[in-house]
Amino acid sequence: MEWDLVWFLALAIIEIVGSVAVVLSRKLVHSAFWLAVTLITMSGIYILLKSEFVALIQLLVYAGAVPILFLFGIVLTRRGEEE
Amino acid sequence: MLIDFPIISSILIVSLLGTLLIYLFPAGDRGTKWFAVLLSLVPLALSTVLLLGIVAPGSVELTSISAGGQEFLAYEKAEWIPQAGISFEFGVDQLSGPLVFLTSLLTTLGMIFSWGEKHRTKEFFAMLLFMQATVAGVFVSLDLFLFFVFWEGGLLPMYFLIAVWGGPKKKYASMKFFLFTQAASLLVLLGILVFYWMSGTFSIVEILNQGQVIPLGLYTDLLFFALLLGFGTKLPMVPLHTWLPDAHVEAPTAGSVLLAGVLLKMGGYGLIRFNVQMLPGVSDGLYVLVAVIGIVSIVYGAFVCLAQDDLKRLVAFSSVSHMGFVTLGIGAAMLGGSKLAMAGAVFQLFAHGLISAALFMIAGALGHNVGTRLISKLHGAAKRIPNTAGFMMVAFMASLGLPGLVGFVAEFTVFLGVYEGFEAFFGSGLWVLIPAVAIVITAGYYLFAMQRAMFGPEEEDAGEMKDLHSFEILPLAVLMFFIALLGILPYLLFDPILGWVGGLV
Amino acid sequence: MEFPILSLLLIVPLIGTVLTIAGGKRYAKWVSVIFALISLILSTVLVLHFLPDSFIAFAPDSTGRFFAFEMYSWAPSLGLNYIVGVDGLSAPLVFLTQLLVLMGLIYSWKKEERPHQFFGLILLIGLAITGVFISLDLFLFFIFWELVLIPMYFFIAIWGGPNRHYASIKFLVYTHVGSVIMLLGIFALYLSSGDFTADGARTFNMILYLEAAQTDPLFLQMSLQIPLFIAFLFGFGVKMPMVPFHTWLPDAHVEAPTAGSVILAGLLLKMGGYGIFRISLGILPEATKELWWLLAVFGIVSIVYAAFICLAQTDLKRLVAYSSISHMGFVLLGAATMTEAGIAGGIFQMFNHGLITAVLFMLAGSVKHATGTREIPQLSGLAKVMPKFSLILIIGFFASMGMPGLNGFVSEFLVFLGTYKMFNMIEMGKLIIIPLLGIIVTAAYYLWTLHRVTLGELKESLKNVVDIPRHEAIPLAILTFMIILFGLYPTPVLGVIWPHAQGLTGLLGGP
Amino acid sequence: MIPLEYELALAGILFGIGIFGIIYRKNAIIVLMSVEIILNAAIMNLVAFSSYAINPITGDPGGQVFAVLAIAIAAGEVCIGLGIYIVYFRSRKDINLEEATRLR
Amino acid sequence: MFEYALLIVAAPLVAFLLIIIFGRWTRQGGAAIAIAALGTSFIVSVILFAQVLGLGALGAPVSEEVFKYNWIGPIEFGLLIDNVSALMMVLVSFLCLIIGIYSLGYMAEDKSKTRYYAEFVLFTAGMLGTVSANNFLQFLIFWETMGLCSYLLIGFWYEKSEAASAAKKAFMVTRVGDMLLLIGIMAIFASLGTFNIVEIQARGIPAGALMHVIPLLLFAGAVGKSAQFPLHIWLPDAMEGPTTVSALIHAATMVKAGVFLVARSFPLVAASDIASITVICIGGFTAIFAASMALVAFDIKRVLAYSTISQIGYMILGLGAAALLFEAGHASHGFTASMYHLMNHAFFKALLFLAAGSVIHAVGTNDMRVMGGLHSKMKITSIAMLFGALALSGIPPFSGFWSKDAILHEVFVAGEMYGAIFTFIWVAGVITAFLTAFYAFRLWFMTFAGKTRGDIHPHESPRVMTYPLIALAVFALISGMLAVVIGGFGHLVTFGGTVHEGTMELLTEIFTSPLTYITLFAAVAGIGLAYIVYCKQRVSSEIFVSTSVGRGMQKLLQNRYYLDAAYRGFALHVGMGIARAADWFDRNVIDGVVNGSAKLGLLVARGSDAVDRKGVDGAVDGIAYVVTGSSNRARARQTGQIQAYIAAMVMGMFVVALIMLIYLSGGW
Repeated sequence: MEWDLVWFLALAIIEIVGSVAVVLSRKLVHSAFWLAVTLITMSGIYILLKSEFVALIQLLVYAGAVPILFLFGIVLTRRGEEE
Repeated sequence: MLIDFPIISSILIVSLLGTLLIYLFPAGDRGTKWFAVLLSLVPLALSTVLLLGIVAPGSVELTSISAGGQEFLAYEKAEWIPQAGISFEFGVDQLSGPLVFLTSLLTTLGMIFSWGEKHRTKEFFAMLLFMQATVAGVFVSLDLFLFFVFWEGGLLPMYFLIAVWGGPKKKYASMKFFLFTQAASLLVLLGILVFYWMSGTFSIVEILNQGQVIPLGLYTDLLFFALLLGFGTKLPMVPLHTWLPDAHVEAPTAGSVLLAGVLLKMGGYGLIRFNVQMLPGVSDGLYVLVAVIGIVSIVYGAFVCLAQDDLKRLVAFSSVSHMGFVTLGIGAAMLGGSKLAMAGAVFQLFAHGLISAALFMIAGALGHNVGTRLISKLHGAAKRIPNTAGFMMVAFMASLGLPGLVGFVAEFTVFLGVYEGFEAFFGSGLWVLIPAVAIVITAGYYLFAMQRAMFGPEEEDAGEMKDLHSFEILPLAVLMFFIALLGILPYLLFDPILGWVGGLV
Repeated sequence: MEFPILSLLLIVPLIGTVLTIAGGKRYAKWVSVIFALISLILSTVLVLHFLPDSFIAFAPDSTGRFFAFEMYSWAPSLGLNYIVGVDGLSAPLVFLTQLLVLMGLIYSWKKEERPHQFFGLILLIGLAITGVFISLDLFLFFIFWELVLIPMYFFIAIWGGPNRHYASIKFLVYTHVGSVIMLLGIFALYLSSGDFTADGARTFNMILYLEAAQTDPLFLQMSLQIPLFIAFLFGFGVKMPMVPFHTWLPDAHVEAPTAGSVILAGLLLKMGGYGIFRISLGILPEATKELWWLLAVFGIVSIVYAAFICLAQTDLKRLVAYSSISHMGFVLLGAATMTEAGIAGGIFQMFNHGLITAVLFMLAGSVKHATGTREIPQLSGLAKVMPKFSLILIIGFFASMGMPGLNGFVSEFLVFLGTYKMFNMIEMGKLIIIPLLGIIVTAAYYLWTLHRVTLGELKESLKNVVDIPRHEAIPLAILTFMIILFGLYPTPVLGVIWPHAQGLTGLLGGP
Repeated sequence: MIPLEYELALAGILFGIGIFGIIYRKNAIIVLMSVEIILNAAIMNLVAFSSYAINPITGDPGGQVFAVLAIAIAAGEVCIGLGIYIVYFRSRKDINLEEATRLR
Repeated sequence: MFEYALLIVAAPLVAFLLIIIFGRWTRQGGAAIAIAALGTSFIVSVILFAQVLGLGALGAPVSEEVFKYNWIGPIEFGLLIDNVSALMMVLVSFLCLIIGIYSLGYMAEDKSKTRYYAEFVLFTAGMLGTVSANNFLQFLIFWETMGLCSYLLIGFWYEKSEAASAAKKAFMVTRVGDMLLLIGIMAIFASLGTFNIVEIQARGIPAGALMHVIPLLLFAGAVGKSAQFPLHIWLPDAMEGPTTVSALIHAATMVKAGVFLVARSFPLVAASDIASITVICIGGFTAIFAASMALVAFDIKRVLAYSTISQIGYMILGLGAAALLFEAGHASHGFTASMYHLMNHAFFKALLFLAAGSVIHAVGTNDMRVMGGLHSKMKITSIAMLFGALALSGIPPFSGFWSKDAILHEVFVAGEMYGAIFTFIWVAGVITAFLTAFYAFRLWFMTFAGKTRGDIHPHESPRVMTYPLIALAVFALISGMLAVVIGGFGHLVTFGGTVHEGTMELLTEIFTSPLTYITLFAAVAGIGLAYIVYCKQRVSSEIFVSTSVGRGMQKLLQNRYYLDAAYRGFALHVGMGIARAADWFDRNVIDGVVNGSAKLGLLVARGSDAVDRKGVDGAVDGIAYVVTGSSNRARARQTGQIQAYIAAMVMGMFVVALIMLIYLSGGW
């Protein structure tokens, strides 16, 4: 068994669980967090694919900026008591 | 005396012109009737000449043309629709000549009889004249198309006679009459189409000259059958007769006279001209069918008569019965090659024309003068209306085939021929016993009617009854004269017919 | 005679239309009648040419098929020309058109609602229909064909009855769908026309098609002929109309004003029949030989089915409308026979039906004017108060019924003659019974109607009814006279038609 | 070496989850997040294909270039999307998508 | 050479026309014309008869056909003059003349005399034409003419409903026989190609079934006309007519036409043993059957009517026996005897009827129970009637004796040859003779003897009525003896011409035969019984009905063996039943089919209308509806929800992907 594959499967499981959690989370903040997890995991997969540059960009731009943006959005569109 | 004069077209033209001319009279003008009757004498005179030319060739000579071994007299031909090969082609022979005469005669007599008609007199007489033209046209046409034109044309005046001058159920009756006979006409049309297609011509003369136009086989049989239905409806034969009683009951007297006197004859004429003359040699089974239909019509019609109360209805059904003799005669003649049967059938056409006309006149007169035609309401009327009773007696006797009157000659010769024919075909002529039963039944219903209507004690509270007017007696007397004359001297007409039949059977 | 008579037949009504509409209400009827009369005279002259030993003769075209031939280039690059001419098929119809237009005008003499437009449109529609009959260029043909729809639409939409919007839209859309499918056929013809023209150029010239069909019936592939045939049949069938594409007709008739109905039934329907004979039979003979049964089946179904429906109608106009469908079935059946008699009968039936149905629609209009209703159950015993009306009704009904001595009989008889012959060829002669059946049903509904309308007790409400006025009686009398005339002496028309029928029969030569 | 099929399968699963999220959730922000997941799945495809391209050593850099571009655009898209939401929220006080039927 | 014979038939025919045209303007309603014509006929007949006899040279039959003319085609008409027809013509014209004269008195009060005389002379013409016809068709024509006149005359007083229905009954019943006769005649024509009687007699029917059928059919005609069992029922009812008519038509002449028919077709009957035996049986049975019914009748004319039937039964019986014997090679004595009886019966039965008429004229009723004791008041009538009764009973030297005896003798001979059955019939004949004598004198005694029972005021009839009675009475006395005097009736009428006897041989033969005495004894016994019961009244007539058998018998007889009721029931129930059924069938079934198909047509019409409105038009409207409707529905789908759009988009994507997948994978 190759280690690459083991890593990949592990990352893939996290990825899937994470994205499912994004979709199903009751609270928006949890979703945002799970989104971050997903995006970070994704950069791991990019590394496994030998695309280190992309992985870096993913980590910086996507995993870094996007969840933050979401959090802003969540805060800004929040009504009295958020579900 | 050679007559080289377009007699036939003159008959038709005079009648048709007369129809139009009558319309020029102001409504309610007394001259209308005179004009119509006098005008109708012209066709009558011309048809008498025709008749003379046929029954007494020595006295009057007519131009003739030979067709398939037979001769047509007073032959005329003129183009009409040349594209389709349709022309005005006229001629008469021993079959049609007497019928033309009968048509003219009954028209004149019917007009005289209707002298008292008050409702739309002008149109009434016009219709009678028109009827005369169309019916005579059927008999004289030697072009199939023309034949059909007149055939259908004959429906029109009759339809109006019933629909306008008819009794309470006139709508139903006239509709039924029209549709029934229209349906029959379609079968006739079909037959005409077949003839045209097979022979390439509409001319009866040419078709007869071509001999066996239609190759024998199933097809011919079907054609025969279709034509039988077509003409049989007009005849009428059981079970296609049901329009007749209704039509008669509702029709005015003159209408009934013409209906029974000549319109039915169109069916018989068609049967003989088409089914026999132009379509020889079909399966024997069909001739058996014709004969059986004849027998059924005779017996069935007679039985139904027995149960009638309305005199007109009775006479109507007796027509069904008597026209059965025509069918029977034709069937038997074709089965066993009996000339007498065929000649008898032809003669019956003429005889029944005279007799039924008289019968309907009497029934009509009862309706006008007494106010009822119901036998059960007339009892003991003879005392009050002796003339009516007397004429009724003679007419009944003629109709029930009393020897010495014209009906007997026809029925007897048919029976005789049927005996001959059945003997030749079935091996025994005694089958004739079956239709002969009708002789007894016929006597039964007439005598029963006579007894209940005219004899017996006088009804105390019977309303006023008027006897025949003189204008009613005259036509009846003329009819009686012919009935007796041809009963006593039948050879005047019968022998020419027999001679003609000789070339046919 | 070198004289652009056909062009005049188009120009005169056009001027008439313009002048009538421009002339205003006061002069409308006189102006329009005068122009219609001129057209009628011109068309009479035209028909005279075809009579044997006529003193009037028009120049034929190069093939000798068409007379009073005119041809002007229009768009040569597209093979588009202005070609007009008449032959035995179109001449009677042209005459009929002018006749009915004039009769329709006279009948509508007392029109009060926008008379100038009404009369103008009648002239215009006459022009368009004449154009259909005389144009020998497929494109021109189609232009006129479509042109007919417009005035007709306005007729119904402006002067129609209560349900006119539905009816007019239905009419327009329905027939337009038919036209469009036909247009596809025309284009297909045009596109494949390069194969047989001498110089290989595409053309709309109908004469060339007819000639090609004459010399080589297979000038179009069968794989093309058959769809073309069906496309044209659909176009013509809707117009004709044949069951089951007929439902626009009753609605259109019921709502249309009388003159509109007269023209609609008398002329518009004939366009379909004309197309069948001219294009389906004349240009696509091989397809016809294959698919004649389609015509026959549609014809027979139309005859019988519509006749039955008539029996159930209570509206006099609706009844006549359905009877039109039934009688136009004879045209189809006649065409299907591919025999001289059948084809001549079919063409003659168009002419006769034009006369008869015009009379019947006029009568339906008259009875509405006189009594205020066309509902048969509400009419009774009219013979007493409306003798003239009743007499003409009787003649009209009997003519329509096919009573010998009146013109309808001659054509129906000829159709039957041909049908029988053709059925016989395929050994099904007995089938002729089916269309014959239609005649009985026809007789039934007419007689029944006759009974109910003219005979019987006069209703209280109808006591004060007056007979038809003179302006209605005149056209009725003229048409009735022609019905009787052509019934007794059909040769003048039949003689014109017959050679054409012979030509078509020679081309088709049976199934 | 991870087989390409595994990559594609993962990408497909993510895509499906994303679609599910778009359709299922009513909250506009979660929808936007789902969109991000879908985009991720797509970008992963790009990267995967590029690394398995004709040259097994270097791969095809084109895919990685597009991936980077896509990431950049996705980030921008989120910005814009959230901006719209905010504007929308200001006018409607709600960003529940079921209520947002004015497109109709 | 007999051309003038045409005058015999023509005279009454001409008279008929003259009477119906001018009769109403002449006195006595044309009676003078009638009498003149009848007289002419009679005189010419006598001349003819004399000439025929003169030529015949005692017995050799003369036959000649005169005055032929073509009726139609192959059918010729003419007169056949031979011994039989000449004799019949004399007989008929004589009786007609006598009764015509009698009518002058009898009918003097009637209003419709013109009609009476017209019908009367027409009948005469018919009867004369029948007997002189040279062919069966002509025979049938005149035969039917008689039938018509019979009908008209029975129904002369048509305002009596009994008369009207009796007339109808007579015509109908005879019509049944006529129909069969017609068929028989046709069958003859079909097998021999001719109607000519002479030719038919000469050639005979070729062997085969028809050989038996034809004579039977002809005989059926005779049965109808001569009122033989089972078609006898009309004759008693026919007495509703004037008595003169009863005398002439229903006793003396017309009913004999049946006998005459059998005589004319004698060789045909003889050729078939079946036919001969049938004739004998019918004749014998009718004789005793009718006589039995005469026993209980109280209507004076009905008694005579039954008597007539019975006597004609004798004649038929004689002819049948003669036919049987003739075929076996014997001389045709029976033929002669029958014709002999025909003649005698004509005289005495006419006499009886006219006498009865005279009585009825006098007392105004037919019912014998109210008569009695008339002898003193109407001597001439009484004595004339006594002569008639004696003749009827067969008491020598009255005429009936001679001929009846000859017939019974012939039957006995047949019985000797053919066994018990004929002997039985002979015994029946003898019993009939007894019954005849009994009822004849029952009638006479009840009418003329004893005391008047009812309230009646009789007086003797006028001379115009009594003179004919006297004349006929004379004939009743002498007509039998005359034949004996000239050496047997065989000199006048035979068939085959082999009967030659002298007067003395004849008398010897008759009065030496024990058979004669048996018959005579029966007759005398009958008279004696009648004398005891009805004249002296030593024994009450109640004695006959004292036992239950007697009562039953009486009831049976008074109800005429229930045959009338049976026929009536048959006609009413079976005939009218069929008629009603046929009428019902016509009105309901045949017409029902017609009307039903009309309704069906209308139904189809409504149906197609509905289909057209809903179906075909619906399809058109439907297309429009589908277009607008589907766009409406599609619009409803556009919720404006982005998610929905996306969902749809995804679905679409799936579909596209699927298609691409399939496509790329190269098909399924």
